[in-house]
Amino acid sequence: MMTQNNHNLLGPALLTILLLLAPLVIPVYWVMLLSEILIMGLMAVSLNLLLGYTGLLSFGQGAFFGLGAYTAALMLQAGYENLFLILLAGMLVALLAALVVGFFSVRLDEIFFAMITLGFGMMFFSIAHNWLDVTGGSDGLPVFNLPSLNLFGFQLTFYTPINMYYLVFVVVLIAISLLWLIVHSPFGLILKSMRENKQRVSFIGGNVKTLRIAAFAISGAFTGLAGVLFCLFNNMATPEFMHWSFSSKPIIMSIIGGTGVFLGPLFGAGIFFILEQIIIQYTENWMLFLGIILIPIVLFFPQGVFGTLRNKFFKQGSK
Amino acid sequence: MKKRVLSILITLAFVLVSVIGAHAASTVKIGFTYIMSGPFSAYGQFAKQGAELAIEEINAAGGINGQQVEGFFEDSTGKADVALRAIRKHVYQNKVDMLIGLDSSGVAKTVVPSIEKMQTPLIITHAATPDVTGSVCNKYTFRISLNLAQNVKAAALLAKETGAKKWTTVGPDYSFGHQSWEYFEKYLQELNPTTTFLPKDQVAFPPFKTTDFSAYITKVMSSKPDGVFISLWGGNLIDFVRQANSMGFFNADFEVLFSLGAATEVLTALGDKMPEGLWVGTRYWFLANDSAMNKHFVDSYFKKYGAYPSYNAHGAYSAVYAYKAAAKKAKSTDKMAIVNALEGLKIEIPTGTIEFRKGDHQAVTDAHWGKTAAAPGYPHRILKPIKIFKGQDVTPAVSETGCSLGAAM
Amino acid sequence: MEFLLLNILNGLSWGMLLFLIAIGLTTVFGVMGVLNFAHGSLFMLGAYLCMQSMKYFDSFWFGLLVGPLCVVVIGVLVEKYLLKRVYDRDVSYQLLLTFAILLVLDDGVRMIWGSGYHIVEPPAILNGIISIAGQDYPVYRLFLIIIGPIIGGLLWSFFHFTKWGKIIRAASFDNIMAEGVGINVPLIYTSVFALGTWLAALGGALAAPQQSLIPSMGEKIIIESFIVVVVGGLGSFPGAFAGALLLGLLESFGTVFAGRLQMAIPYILLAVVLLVKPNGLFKKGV
Amino acid sequence: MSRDSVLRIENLGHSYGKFKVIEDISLTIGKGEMSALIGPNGAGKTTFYNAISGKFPPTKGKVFLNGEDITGLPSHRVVDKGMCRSFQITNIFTELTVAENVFSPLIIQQNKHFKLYGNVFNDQQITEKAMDTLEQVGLGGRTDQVVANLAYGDKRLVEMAIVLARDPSVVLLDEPTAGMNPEETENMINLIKKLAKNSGTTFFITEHDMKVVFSLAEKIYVLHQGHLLAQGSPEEIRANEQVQEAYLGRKVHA
Repeated sequence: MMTQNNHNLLGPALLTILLLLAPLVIPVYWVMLLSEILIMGLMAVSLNLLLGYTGLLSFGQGAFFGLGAYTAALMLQAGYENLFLILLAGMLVALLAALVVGFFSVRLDEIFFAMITLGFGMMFFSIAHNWLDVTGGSDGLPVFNLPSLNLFGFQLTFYTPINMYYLVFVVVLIAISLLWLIVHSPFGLILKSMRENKQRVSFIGGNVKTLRIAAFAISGAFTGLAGVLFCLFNNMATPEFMHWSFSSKPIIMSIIGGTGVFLGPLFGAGIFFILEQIIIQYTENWMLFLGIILIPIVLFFPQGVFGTLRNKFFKQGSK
Repeated sequence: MKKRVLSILITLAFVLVSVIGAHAASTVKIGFTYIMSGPFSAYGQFAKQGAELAIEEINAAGGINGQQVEGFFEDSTGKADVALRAIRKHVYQNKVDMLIGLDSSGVAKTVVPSIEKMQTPLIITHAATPDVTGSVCNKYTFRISLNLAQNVKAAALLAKETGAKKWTTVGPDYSFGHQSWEYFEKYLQELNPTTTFLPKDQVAFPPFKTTDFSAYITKVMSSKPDGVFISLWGGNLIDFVRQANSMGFFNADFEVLFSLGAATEVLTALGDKMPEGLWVGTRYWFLANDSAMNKHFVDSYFKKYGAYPSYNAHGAYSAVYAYKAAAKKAKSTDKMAIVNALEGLKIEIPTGTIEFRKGDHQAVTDAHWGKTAAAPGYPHRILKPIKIFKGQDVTPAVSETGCSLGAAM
Repeated sequence: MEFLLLNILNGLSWGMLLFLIAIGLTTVFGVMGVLNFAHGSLFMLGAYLCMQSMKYFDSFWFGLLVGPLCVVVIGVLVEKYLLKRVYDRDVSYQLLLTFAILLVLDDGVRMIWGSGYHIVEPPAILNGIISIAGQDYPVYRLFLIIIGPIIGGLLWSFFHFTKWGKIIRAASFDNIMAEGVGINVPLIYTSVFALGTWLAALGGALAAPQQSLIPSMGEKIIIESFIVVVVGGLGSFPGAFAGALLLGLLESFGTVFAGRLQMAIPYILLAVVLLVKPNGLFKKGV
Repeated sequence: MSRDSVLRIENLGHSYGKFKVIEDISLTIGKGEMSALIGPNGAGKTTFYNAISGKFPPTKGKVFLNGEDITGLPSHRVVDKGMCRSFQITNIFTELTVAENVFSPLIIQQNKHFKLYGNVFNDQQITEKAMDTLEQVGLGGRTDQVVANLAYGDKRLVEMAIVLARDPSVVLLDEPTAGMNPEETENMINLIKKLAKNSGTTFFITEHDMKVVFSLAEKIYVLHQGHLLAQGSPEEIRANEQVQEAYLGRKVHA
């Protein structure tokens, strides 16, 4: 009889509990770093909906991240302080932009897709960099107030690192759960089918273009959500978020962690940040050492660090 | 019984010693955040050298309020989010008492709100945007270096003297370049209402990553101005000067002002390829004054690093001394006490005597300009003659800055 | 009128530099199917090693000759020990690996030569100014405009008239077939990568008298040459030529007409071409 | 024109620039018919298939499916209208399991491809139908295997299952036995026969293996240099001198 791949939820549950309790035991700075890992992890998991599941390498995710951040910054500047409104607006703006970019980009494949998304991303970057009146130009927008949350009469603010961490944690947990649902839904299976063989999808009646646009838009929306969180966490929105070099971060993280595993990119984000912190501790030439460490990761971990280790220890003999 | 008393005594002694020891070993911690890697790491290196020299001197002289100083250096990479992470590390992990640093204007402008939340004083030593002591100023943020408005005000005064009527600009295509030009227009217009400025679409703003300036050089030359105000810096400036030189730019019949032309890293790289007789400005010039303090700084810096101190080295060096002075004034290194002590603090630094204005926390400091000249004994151009614009003449009134520090208090 | 001419010359000289970088990139892609992110770093190394070798004989021509050859040695090592292992991997892995190599090279150069700016003097014979339509114009730029087509022409002849060139072209169309008819494909890959490296490094050495040397100087040029290569058609030799000139001229005239949009010019060109001709202006074929 | 024709093609032509790959092809296939298209390499068989199945629009002519004009529709719309095809080179989802391969067409058929939640494995409609389809092609016991690990013949069966999953009224099979060993070929022939008999589906195959063609087809179309050279029952084709000359030669008599 047909059996689905056993989704072992023990690991994710354990991880959730660990993340929930982490602030109680680790120092404040690491709590903040963990917030950043979660935010970038969300960006990477969103990107991986394209890279790992749909087989599209987007080099323009920074644009949607930045749009989320700018939306949040501008709303806060205008006095909107409703947390949900800001989160949703950031997602929506990113979603709309991704629909437009996706509409033009998805008919291309591989490196052409990467290049056209890079081009579109850099156009957004150019706009943010030059539209002084709205985006603050190259300096970006500083953010002074944070939204608050009225929870059963309690006014919850996020000015302390711990409160901010839990805000990030909850939003990322929900977002990643939603992405998990999507990846395992019928739509998710069609995405994987497109990754394997887009011609075949079209010859079983799937409209590859609309399906890909949908995937691109969803990925963009969640990337935008990560951008909103990043803006709240750092109190800023800057054009740098839209630059291609920022877009390359989630790609690096996904590959380090493993694009074939749902949570791989999240682990990739963690590995990336921790590696960086450790290297910086010892040398100013962290770029050199990051490069030296990345090379064997690419060469010897074909499914990413997390993916390869998982396959080695848990899935032996499945193939 | 006796044994027990003894052991208690010994334990007590240990506790006492360790408490005293801990107290004696406690240091004053300063967190420095500069660009330590990537294309602009030279600036971070200069700053680090300046800071380390100051710390060494201060420690040799007994430290700050009797405590030794410990410096922590973190890499901003020139990106706002990374810089903020570095600052967080200083505040939460290294537990510093004081923050010093920041090269990029964009970084400075966007991390400032977080500085206020972390309630740790910061002295900015390089970033020039008027906004950090203007529209986004806050109680914890100070700046010791010359800001854009001050530098450009001096340029405008100089421009007026040249008598040139029609001005244009070449500036990097980001906020710094555009703001420099806006301030220049504003100040020069005030000083000499008959001056004209080329409209925005006729001036040259090469993108920051430009390496080939020929098209811009052509553009400026063909617009036939009387004066060109140039706010390029670093590698852009070096490339521009060399290409402009080979295209006859400096032989043309117009005045040229380089607002950041007297930076040592630029002059050193260019050597004798820097034309003589050009007006160049800077935030600090190592030959600009003969004070004992400046002499001492230049000599000991040269002795230690084999080079003349750049403005960024000077900024970091001076900021450490400013902190020392504030701690002395406050008789404490408590963060709030330092903030209060820094407000209105008057102190001599190598470039001259400065004062952190209460109203916006900007240091009122002199602006230096000069003409490039060859000089025996120097591997690069020096400034001759030097023109010093007094701090009070070039610093805009607090009311003009947009800072509402006083009002909020 | 003179203004038009000068902008054309400016566009051409920048375009020719882009062209040299882009043909290396596009040939490597055409034959090996690898988009080399570190290509810009090889360009940067070319400039630094040219500067370094000039120190021994104080001659730019010596630097131009020796510098790029030293980079080729590094390129061959990179190909033989690293790149080789990712030929059949996904494009994202190739990009990440070459990105890691970029990090190592850029930071390595920074460790050796420091983070400050360096400059290289053009040879005396090219250091002058020539009067064109009443405007002074540097001779070195004209030299760049001329050297581009010369090298391009030599390469074209190499690919079309020599046995090796023909073999490489065959391999670029179908490496399995090439292997079948007894061509040593690994050797071809190594030599093609060496050629690409040499072209990048030569571009760097030629650019050195024009722009200040810093470790990150390859970053701008790599993105622009990616754009040139994609716009021209991946793996296409004439495409790289056309793309480079197009971008060079657009950027040159953009400074006059585009205003604040100039920063976006390369990306607008990229998007427009990909939307109209998804495979670039020219078909593959070195 | 017979009323229960399923696929009707009128004056179909396709050219690249001036080069005409196929020209002026007209044929009508009746419901439940088992027909075959043969022709030497380069005769234009694949171009013909591509032009009618929506890979690219033909430059000339019309295609009607169940009386409806489907000319130039993109492939996914052609599939929606009821025509599904296989490819000469196996065209499946390699890294997915056998079951997942068959889920995809079913998800699309049931219009659930934009459904963002819920697990397909819990969808009874889909799993039952998938199981049926797989049983039909004889892969019922291997649903959990990753397709990449299957033998070549089984991969072709997976493609067959994918093609059949949406209950198409016309199935185009492009060289269904290409690359198979004799035993696999035999199985495939039997399978196609069985399917045709049980489901009443219309099959239209191209094949280079004459043995397969003559053992399956009720009606044969011969394509030669882009033109339809002849059509008729296997016997008629066997007897057709033009065909023998152009293509079949001694092969038939062997």
